[in-house]
Amino acid sequence: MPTLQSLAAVHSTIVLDRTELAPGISSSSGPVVLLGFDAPELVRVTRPGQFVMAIPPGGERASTALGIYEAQGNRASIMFFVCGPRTRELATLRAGDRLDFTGPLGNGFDLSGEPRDVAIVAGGVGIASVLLPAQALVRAGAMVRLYYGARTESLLVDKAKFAAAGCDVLCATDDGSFGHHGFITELLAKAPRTPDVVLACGPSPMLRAVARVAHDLGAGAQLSLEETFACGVGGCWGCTVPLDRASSQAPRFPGADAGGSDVVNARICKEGPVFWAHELRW
Amino acid sequence: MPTLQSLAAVHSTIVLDRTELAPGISSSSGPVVLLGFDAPELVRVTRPGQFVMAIPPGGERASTALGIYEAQGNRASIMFFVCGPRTRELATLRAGDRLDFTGPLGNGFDLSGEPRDVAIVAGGVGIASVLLPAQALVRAGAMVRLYYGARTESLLVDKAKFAAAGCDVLCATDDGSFGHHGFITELLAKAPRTPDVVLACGPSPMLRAVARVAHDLGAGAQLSLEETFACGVGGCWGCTVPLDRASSQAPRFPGADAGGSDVVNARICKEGPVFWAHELRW
Amino acid sequence: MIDLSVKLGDLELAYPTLMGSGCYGSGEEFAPFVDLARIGGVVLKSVTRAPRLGNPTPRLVSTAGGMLNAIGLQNPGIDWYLEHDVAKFADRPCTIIGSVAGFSVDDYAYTTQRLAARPEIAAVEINISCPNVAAEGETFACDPNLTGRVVRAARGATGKPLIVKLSPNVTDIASIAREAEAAGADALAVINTVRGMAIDVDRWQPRLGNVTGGLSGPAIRPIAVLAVYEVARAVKIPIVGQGGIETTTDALEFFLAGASAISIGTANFTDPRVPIRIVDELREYLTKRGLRSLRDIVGKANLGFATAHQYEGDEG
Amino acid sequence: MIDLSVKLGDLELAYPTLMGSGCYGSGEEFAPFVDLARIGGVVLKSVTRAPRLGNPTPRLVSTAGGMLNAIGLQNPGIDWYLEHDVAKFADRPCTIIGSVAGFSVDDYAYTTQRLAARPEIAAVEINISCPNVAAEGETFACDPNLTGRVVRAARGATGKPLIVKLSPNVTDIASIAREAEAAGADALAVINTVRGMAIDVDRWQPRLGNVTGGLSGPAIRPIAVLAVYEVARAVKIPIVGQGGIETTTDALEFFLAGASAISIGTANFTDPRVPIRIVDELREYLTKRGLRSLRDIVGKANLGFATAHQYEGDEG
Ligand SMILES: Cc1cc2nc3c(=O)[nH]c(=O)nc-3n(C[C@H](O)[C@H](O)[C@H](O)COP(=O)(O)OP(=O)(O)OC[C@H]3O[C@@H](n4cnc5c(N)ncnc54)[C@H](O)[C@@H]3O)c2cc1C
Ligand SMILES: Cc1cc2nc3c(=O)[nH]c(=O)nc-3n(C[C@H](O)[C@H](O)[C@H](O)COP(=O)(O)OP(=O)(O)OC[C@H]3O[C@@H](n4cnc5c(N)ncnc54)[C@H](O)[C@@H]3O)c2cc1C
Ligand SMILES: Cc1cc2nc3c(=O)[nH]c(=O)nc-3n(C[C@H](O)[C@H](O)[C@H](O)COP(=O)(O)O)c2cc1C
Ligand SMILES: Cc1cc2nc3c(=O)[nH]c(=O)nc-3n(C[C@H](O)[C@H](O)[C@H](O)COP(=O)(O)O)c2cc1C
Ligand code: FES
Ligand code: FES
Repeated sequence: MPTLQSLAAVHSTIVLDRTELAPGISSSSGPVVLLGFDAPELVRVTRPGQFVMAIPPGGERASTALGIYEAQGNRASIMFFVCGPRTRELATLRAGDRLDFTGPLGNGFDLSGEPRDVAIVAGGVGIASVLLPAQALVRAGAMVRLYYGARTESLLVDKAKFAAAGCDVLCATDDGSFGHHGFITELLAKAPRTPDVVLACGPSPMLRAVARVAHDLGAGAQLSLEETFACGVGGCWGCTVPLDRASSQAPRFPGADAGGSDVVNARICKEGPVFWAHELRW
Repeated sequence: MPTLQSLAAVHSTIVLDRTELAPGISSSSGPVVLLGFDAPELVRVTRPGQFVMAIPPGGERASTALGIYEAQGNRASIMFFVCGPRTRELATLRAGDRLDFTGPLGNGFDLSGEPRDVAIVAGGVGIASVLLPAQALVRAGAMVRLYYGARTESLLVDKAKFAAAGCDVLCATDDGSFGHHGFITELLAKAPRTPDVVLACGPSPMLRAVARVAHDLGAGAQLSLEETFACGVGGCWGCTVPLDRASSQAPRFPGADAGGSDVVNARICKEGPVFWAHELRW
Repeated sequence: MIDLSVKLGDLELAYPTLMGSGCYGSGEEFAPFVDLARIGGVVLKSVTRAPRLGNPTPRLVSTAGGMLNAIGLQNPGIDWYLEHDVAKFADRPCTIIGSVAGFSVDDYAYTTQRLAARPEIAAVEINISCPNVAAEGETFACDPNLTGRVVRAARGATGKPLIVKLSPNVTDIASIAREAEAAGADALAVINTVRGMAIDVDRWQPRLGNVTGGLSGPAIRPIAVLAVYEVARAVKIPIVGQGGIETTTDALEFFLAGASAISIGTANFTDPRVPIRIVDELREYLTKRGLRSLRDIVGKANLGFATAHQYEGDEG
Repeated sequence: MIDLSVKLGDLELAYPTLMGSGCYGSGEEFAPFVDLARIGGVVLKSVTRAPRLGNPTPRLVSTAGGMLNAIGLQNPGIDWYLEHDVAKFADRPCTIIGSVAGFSVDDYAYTTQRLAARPEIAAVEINISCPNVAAEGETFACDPNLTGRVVRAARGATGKPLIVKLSPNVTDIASIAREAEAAGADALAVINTVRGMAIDVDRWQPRLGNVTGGLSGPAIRPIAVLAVYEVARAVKIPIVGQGGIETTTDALEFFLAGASAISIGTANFTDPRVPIRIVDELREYLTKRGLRSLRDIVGKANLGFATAHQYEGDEG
């Protein structure tokens, strides 16, 4: 992935809008909330696939990683699934409230190959990290097909926005309430043509399936990985994934010859969050 | 004090109204908030000087002791000073939200002596525990004078309500911004007549002063003590104050003869929160 | 039909939830808010040989995710306690477990013997780990030999189920647990509070009258879960897990770590409905997974434990 | 003019705030958010003799009022570290303190000697208490003799300021502190993380790849404040207090307990602006009270400490 010289900063912004995109199901599976905020500087420097570390307003909880969903003009947005204390606290924010965060962080998707035919696979709130790449690719004239999977129809949030952005949208739900009844990767496997590249963001099991399917299709896959973060900036080594030492993203580390190893644990927040599937050793 | 056979219960109520009676000064000295809620059952059984243990909505923090301020018809209210995490959480409640608490708890003021001339001394939010006794006494035909002290004028909240209730209201502020410039007990000391009884609620230093002044005036004083509570119902012995073993409120405990002591630590939440000043051994 | 009952040695509990010693009075205090017939049992406030006035106030301080307490074992002493208080416990609709603290091996033997002799008392827990009593009180739980001696003494003083409550303020809790088991404990309560303190930055002095106190509440849960996990691998007797249990998820962490029962203390100060809520939700949890008994999950996240205990065909 | 500088042995810090080892990378990672010239110093991630891949993931779990970590000391080993990384630390605008971990007394001597020899490194902290490495790594800090031996070895390996980081997972931290002081430590870092674990109740398995981890954050603050309080009464060398410091009030608790400097770790994950905010507010706090130096408040809530140290006319 393109390693960006950091344009990150602490941003203190004002919430512009709050929308509940999906209702809550249980306390550990709350609503999906969209927060738009005034952050022209962030919009200016954000690359597709980057994230922010949002600081929960109470000032008592660790900041939490959230993908940058929209970025246009003065407004950027985050979209999150309320599943624990930090997202619950962020969900209390209303228009006019203050939202602080650091970002943009991480390296985004690698679109430098100027792919003409791209398959984007999103699972659940993974959708939050793929709107910007989809828009950028369409703008660049690529044909983009979104494979979008979720537990149930109500969690297939904002699909219209992707159609409007010029994507061809295919959906799947675990319960069959909308689109294909089953896993979204089953649709990807039936792709009419082999895409130039597959971009994916979602839960690990889905990403592993994407890696398999893309390999079978003979396409390269860029996966945006999820892991619990602490610092989000490469300072704590808490968010690693095993990577081939030969990868351009692998942190510099001694090889077996020098007592090291040829598999290196790379920081998802710093070297990632996007990695080439074939370079992962997970 | 009259030991009440417990009429306490867990109450799950709805907030009817929220008023900010005084603005915040600093993060550890936030606004004074008044919350009215629908609790006819509480109103029915509450005696002047009792309190509730309010359960902060988040479900993560210990419940906190708050005096029952108003109690009329189906509406009761609490008034609190936002000074820490729990009161901060309670302050987020709005009309329509749910407020749970246990109560009424503790033994109230002893009005059985049918006093004709009563001095009530309140310091800061201590005011929250003295409206009900003031109203009861006026109703019983007593002459009630309220001595009300606070740091500054803005913290002398709701004094009009006491005047309306038929009290004669005297005020003092530490900064002289309203009424007497100094301690409220300095005004009590200059009382024209010796009241039949003094009722007081506020910070400990004020209560100690009230005890001294009442003693000099030759009046008995009932003090509603403040202490950090945990259970609020007598279960943890965390909120004690040294009391003369001979006091009717002293928990049963062996005397010096039986290896015990003639000073006993009584639970403010259970045996109190109101005690006769002359029985305290603090 | 879901079975939530548990056995701690010969002690049978209808529900796996005990109320922590010192947090729940004798149950009566919470009766207005809770159906005591559904809470399992109450561990009474620790009692000592002689009366104790307890520590100076403040005795409580709230901290991040928990609280500090330094009560100092205020209690009327065993004589007065037996004469005036114990009879009242007879009509409690739940199991009543006595708690004994002391300052010498003999204290424990004496007080345990006298308390356990009473029919109102179903079992005795010895608190050899209360961190609030400045002097010797603490060391029992911090030294394997002392633990062995005091447990043997208490064991000799009663045939009723004996629960030994361990302190987390040690380098190796498993070694202490082994001593307690060898000395005849029927069950272990894991853990008591963690030693801590808070300072008043305005007044430049400790916030507790006793300077130091015991930390409890959610803040110590990870410490307690690990203690249960390690003790469960070291002994075969049942464990009563405790330390920051506030929700059913919290309770499940302890059962999965190897606890046969749990104890709830500080959470009762958050909301007295917590114990009943946990019992109801434990039932749902088992039902959802098609399990019939709590025994089916005890130690299931603790490989070493599970294998050791399966060897005896006993998963609890 | 307020003086916030502190001296730890011969180590001079412009500000009393260090960034905790393993929490702040080498400073560079936080440079976009913080003026490193105002944070005092960074304690680097611990380095070992041989390269280490670290623990399997998950390595982090958030808990009530804190978090668990089990990184497993991932690092490239001292050779590679000296060759590729250390030179970069030269241009940091703040003090850089190396951190050394190991699995034998010789490891500590060897790695400390090689690291301390570099001019980029102002001082060395030895992490004899990292709770994340299953085997021997931990025991050093849990046994007075081992602590003495390892500190003596590190002391012999360098003349630069030597900070020894203590573990709270012991029965008596004061006795360990005395050994470290006697063995030649210039300062003590109190405390490292508290051992704990969390269990995934859906998957019936530990939430950390390493099963157990180290608890940090506000949840452990009362434990850390007490540890500083007790160590301050036991030794005369300066203390770097740490464990859950998030606000200026938190920091003040540590200074008043007897710490000469503080270290901030987990709070940087909450908000990277915390260290600067604390420095600014400490200045206000002293100004409001008409004090001129942090030394005027160190140990002021710790009577035993204050008297002992005043005797030498040294309040720090
Ligand atoms: C690069 C990156 C980008 C991301 N982008 C997004 C995004 O755009 N939108 C989004 O919604 N999320 C995103 N995530 C995920 C998001 O960071 C986390 O969901 C968020 O941190 C949750 O924080 P929390 O405090 O609310 O929940 P936490 O408390 O951190 O975790 C709560 C989760 O843990 C579970 N849990 C807690 N305790 C237990 C237990 N004992 N047993 C079993 N389960 C338990 C809960 O059920 C819940 O699922 C992203 C993550 C990364 C790494
Ligand atoms: C019977 C009774 C009735 C009461 N009635 C009322 C009432 O009607 N209204 C009302 O407002 N209050 C009342 N109180 C007091 C009220 O219970 C407490 O103010 C409340 O519990 C505060 O809770 P909290 O979590 O918000 O603050 P807590 O966190 O419990 O305490 C915060 C307080 O501690 C201070 N503090 C925290 N940490 C430190 C530190 N390190 N150094 C120095 N200071 C520190 C804060 O500045 C703040 O003042 C009553 C108390 C009792 C016993
Ligand atoms: C206020 C208070 C008083 C306590 N008193 C005792 C006691 O007398 N004896 C005892 O063995 N444990 C005592 N404990 C410890 C609790 O029983 C329990 O073991 C500990 O608090 C951890 O559980 P928790 O986090 O659920 O409270 C006390 C705890 C608190 C908070
Ligand atoms: C993710 C993480 C990694 C850590 N790594 C190290 C380490 O390598 N060496 C060390 O001595 N301490 C390490 N620590 C401990 C911290 O330096 C600090 O002592 C501890 O977290 C308590 O302070 P805090 O609550 O402010 O974080 C680590 C802590 C965390 C949270
Ligand atoms: S979260 Fe700290 S290195 Fe990635
Ligand atoms: S707060 Fe528990 S006894 Fe008063």
